[in-house]
Amino acid sequence: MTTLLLATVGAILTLCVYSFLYKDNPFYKFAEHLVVGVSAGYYLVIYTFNFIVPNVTDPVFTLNLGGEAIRLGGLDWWMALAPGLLGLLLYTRFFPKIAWIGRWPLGIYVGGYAGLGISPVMQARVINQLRAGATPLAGTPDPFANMTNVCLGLVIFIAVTYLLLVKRQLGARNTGAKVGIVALAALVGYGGYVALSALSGAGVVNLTNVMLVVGLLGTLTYFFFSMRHTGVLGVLARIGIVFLMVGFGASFGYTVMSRISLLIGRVGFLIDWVGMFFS
Amino acid sequence: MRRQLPLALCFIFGVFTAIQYYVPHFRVQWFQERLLQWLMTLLAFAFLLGTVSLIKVHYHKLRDRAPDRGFSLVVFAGLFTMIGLGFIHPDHHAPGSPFNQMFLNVQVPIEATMFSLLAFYVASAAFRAFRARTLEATLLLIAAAIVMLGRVPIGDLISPKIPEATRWILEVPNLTAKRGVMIGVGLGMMATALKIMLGIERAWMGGSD
Amino acid sequence: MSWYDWLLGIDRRWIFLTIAIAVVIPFFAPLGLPVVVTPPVQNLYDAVEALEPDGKPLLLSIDYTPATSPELEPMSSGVLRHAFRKDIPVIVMTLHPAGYGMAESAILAAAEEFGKEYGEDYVFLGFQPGTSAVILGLGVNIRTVFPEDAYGTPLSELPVMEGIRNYDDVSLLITFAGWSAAEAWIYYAHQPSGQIVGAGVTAVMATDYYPYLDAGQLVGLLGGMRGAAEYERLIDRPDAGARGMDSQSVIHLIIILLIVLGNAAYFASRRARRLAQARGEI
Amino acid sequence: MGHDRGRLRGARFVTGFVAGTLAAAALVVCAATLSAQEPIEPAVPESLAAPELLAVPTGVQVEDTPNDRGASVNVTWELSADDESLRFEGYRVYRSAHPETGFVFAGRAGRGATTYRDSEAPNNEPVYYRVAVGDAEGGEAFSATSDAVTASPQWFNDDRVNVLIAVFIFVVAIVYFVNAARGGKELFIRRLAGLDEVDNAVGRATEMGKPILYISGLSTISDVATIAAINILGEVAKRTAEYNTRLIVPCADPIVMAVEQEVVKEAYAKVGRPDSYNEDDVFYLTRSQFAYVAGVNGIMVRQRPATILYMGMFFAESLVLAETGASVGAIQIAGTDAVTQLPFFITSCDYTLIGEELYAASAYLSREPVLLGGLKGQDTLKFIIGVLIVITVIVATLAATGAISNDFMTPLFITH
Repeated sequence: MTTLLLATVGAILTLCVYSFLYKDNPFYKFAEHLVVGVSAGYYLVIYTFNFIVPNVTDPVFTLNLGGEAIRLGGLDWWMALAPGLLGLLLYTRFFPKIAWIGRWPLGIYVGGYAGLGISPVMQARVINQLRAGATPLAGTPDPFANMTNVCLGLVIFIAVTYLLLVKRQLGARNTGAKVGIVALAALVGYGGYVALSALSGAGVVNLTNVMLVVGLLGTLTYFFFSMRHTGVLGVLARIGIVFLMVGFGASFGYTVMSRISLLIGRVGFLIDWVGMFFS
Repeated sequence: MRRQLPLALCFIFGVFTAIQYYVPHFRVQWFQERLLQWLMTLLAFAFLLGTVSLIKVHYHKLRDRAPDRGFSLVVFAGLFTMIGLGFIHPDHHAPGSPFNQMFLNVQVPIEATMFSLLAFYVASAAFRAFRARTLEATLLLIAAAIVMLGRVPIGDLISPKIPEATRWILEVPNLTAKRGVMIGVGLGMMATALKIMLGIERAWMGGSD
Repeated sequence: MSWYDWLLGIDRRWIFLTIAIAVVIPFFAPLGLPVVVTPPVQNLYDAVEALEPDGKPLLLSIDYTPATSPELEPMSSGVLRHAFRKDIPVIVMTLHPAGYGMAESAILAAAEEFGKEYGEDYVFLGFQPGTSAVILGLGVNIRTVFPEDAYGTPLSELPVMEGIRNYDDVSLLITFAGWSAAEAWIYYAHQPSGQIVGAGVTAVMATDYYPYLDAGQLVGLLGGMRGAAEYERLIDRPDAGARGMDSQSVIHLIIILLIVLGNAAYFASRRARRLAQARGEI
Repeated sequence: MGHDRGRLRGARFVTGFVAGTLAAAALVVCAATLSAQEPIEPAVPESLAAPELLAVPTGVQVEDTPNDRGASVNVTWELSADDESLRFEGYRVYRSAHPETGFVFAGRAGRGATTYRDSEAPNNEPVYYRVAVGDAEGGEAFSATSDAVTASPQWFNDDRVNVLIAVFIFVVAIVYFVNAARGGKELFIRRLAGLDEVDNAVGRATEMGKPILYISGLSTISDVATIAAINILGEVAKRTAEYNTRLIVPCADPIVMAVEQEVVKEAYAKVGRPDSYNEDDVFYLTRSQFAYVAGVNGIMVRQRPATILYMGMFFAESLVLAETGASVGAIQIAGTDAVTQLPFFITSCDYTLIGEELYAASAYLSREPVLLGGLKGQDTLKFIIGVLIVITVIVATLAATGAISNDFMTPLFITH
């Protein structure tokens, strides 16, 4: 019975939120305000009991640090008292005259986290990625060779079509000429594909890795701020943005899945709830 | 005292947490562990600040007879119920505790449902904003469409080339682009962190002087 | 009114309705589409498969919250079932307060299915706050981070925890997380201690983790419901992951159709406008 | 005059830097002398002797674990001949201060294991190890005693020298260019399309008489993206204060809220409108991700902001926010370093700052020379990285084709 009741509460709130898809309405407003209040209370309670109680009040007042007794006035005791005092200093904000004292704990907080990040970021985000990015351009097997070559063939095809058709406006009047140019471009593109396949097949060059390196340099160039993106820099930055967009597209496609999974989860919940009335 | 001291604290603690990365000695690591606890504890103290702000905003709505002020009472009801239950029954995660029940049956369903709205919004964004206006936008939507097909069984059914192309997109252009962003963002993160420590970025104190 | 104007001006609530219908139908009429296994999933499976029965325990950090559980719960169930089937001792913990209930229900269900005994075959350590501090702490001594398990029993009284002090005594670590916990495990467990780490993340996050996979910082990766469905196929026990794949397929097709329609209407209207402009009507 | 002042400030900056470093070093020393946590004493010894013993492991080697916090010893051995035996129950490692007696259990390792890391050894005292094999009947057979080994903590982790060098170069680059900028050197910054729109967007909101909504992400201030967002908020607030446009800032983190209240108040004071600042407009909503979204969605549909800015760290909520924002017809400008959320902002917002551009934004908006100097320093590092990529790729290619050996590259990339 309780299960059904609790599930019903959850189901009704679920429907309240879904009503927002139609338009803003009092049911949604109710659910919205309720969850803001409940979750704010939830986090206040959880953080108080998980941090302030075990790290400050327990050791300072009951001399109990993680289940072990500590000495009043000892090192552990002071180490527990310090964050408590710093935390209280935050509340000076409520008194405008001394509000500036609140910056002391903030300084420790901000500075402490700032310093913490520098070296691990250098290691994980820069050095390790640099190491992984050092891929040989030849002499290694290339499992993606075919796809890379197809892609490069397509790039050649599009480039030729663009140059002949759009840039020079050759086929603006004549449909036959247009078709001919596209066919020519397709032929050139296919030729490129065959030639590149022969190259990578012979192990002369690992085109996938070439692409990885060029893409990496391009993306980095895009994030150059102190120089104008012209000349070589402009070309590289343009390549970079192309890679970025393909990467973002991939993220988007991937993400869609997650979102639908969530919806499936909720729909499953509602269906189970309806089922409860019939079982 | 008003500006120098917080900046000095910021610098000293920043340099300490930066240096400890290279010092495995237990005496330094011991203090480092304590310091991490301090930081989390400070955040815990700040939750009261936030909660007071929330209460103030809604109290002002009630006082000023703002439209929809009735819902401010709903906020209070939720907030004080949770705080009350949380302090009366400190065993928060016990399966039957009222605090946990409120969490599981009020907060969780609403949040999960909010989250699942994304499925609808993804569809409407795809229809509304996915336009092949420029080369970049076209690439984005083609990559998205291929990956979307390649990650579900139906892609395998249409053509085995689609999952292959998906893998290629994920592991060649996507990988290298993400790596570039990662390096760039890494540098930006380090630079910002450094500038905070050195007192160059001091917006966190309010104002830049 | 032309078809493209109608289409461009369509109320988005019709799209919402289409999605709602598409997600509900496979619940009642499953399609049962086949799933192909990808290398990152295979690698994680192999890593678990290579573990010794009754050897060093597998550490599972079930860090997801209710919000991401539809994607991640099928994964953790899959890995738990795999481990229990192979009689690998399992230690479960969580880095997120909301992960507590998630972890507990996942492990209880799997333990019941395989008749596993608490304390002998698996243990649930519960939640400790402070993500990076917890992960670093586990590298030094599990007992200082978790003096007792989730139910207040000291670790010394649990047979499965005997001789387990830090990462040196743990074979493989797998984290299931819909937030940056997986990255934290890489930074603070893999980097300093060399702990082998595998991850199950949401489909969104998966692309971000490819560089880590590529750089060898992750042994294997499950991405989203699809990853779960693949794992279910590897352990030969289709469940929620496989079921979700049907709805996924249908909705993905609809979204692609929407992109195509949206673009068709956009280009048709642009073309019409240009023609009108050329005729001097505007 | 200005030049001299710049130089003077530069000098003060350097002095401050040195003084602060010394203070931090003092903190390290204090921490070191204060703390007195000694390793825990080992547990109870176990009984010996049993019938039909298994073959013992041989070649037991010990070494102090390098680059550790102390109290740790690496023990290695060669597999027991009975490692595969059905009766085999695992290796047990014992430790003693005496080579003959007093061995206490230190830990265990499973079948096929040849290493064990003891992390409870006493510091700076020689100890000896034996490795035993246990059998199903509870019997144990001991290996020969190892050589003496002394566990000791290290003051420097030499596995991280490469990281230290890289960080050092980085710090030098940033400090150099910041100082150059202080000295009055002109620095160029390329256009960031989204940010040029900020002024227009504020103007538009003013014309329409509608508020501006500023969302600074859902992370804490420990996230660098949040700091960037706070810096940008300062610049945006100056503009809204000038135009007297309402600026609404709902926060998801209480510390971020406290800081943002300061920042906005300061910005209003700076343009001479301290009275226009309303503290209720910079407020805490909730820490909870989707409860926060529910609240912000409500604000969007009811207040109908003309402009919405999303700056900072975002998670899955990005699209719900941005699509709701689009549905109320707001101009939207986003900026985040959360790669997973960028595609959503790119599709549903009018302008998006990608990754590092977010960090550059506060320098771009404020045009403060010191901030621009920092950017120049970052670019220098990026250039060095680009060169390194080219070099390492060439070396890797030569190595893969067998032209050279690439062993000398390894030290650059050791990772621990």
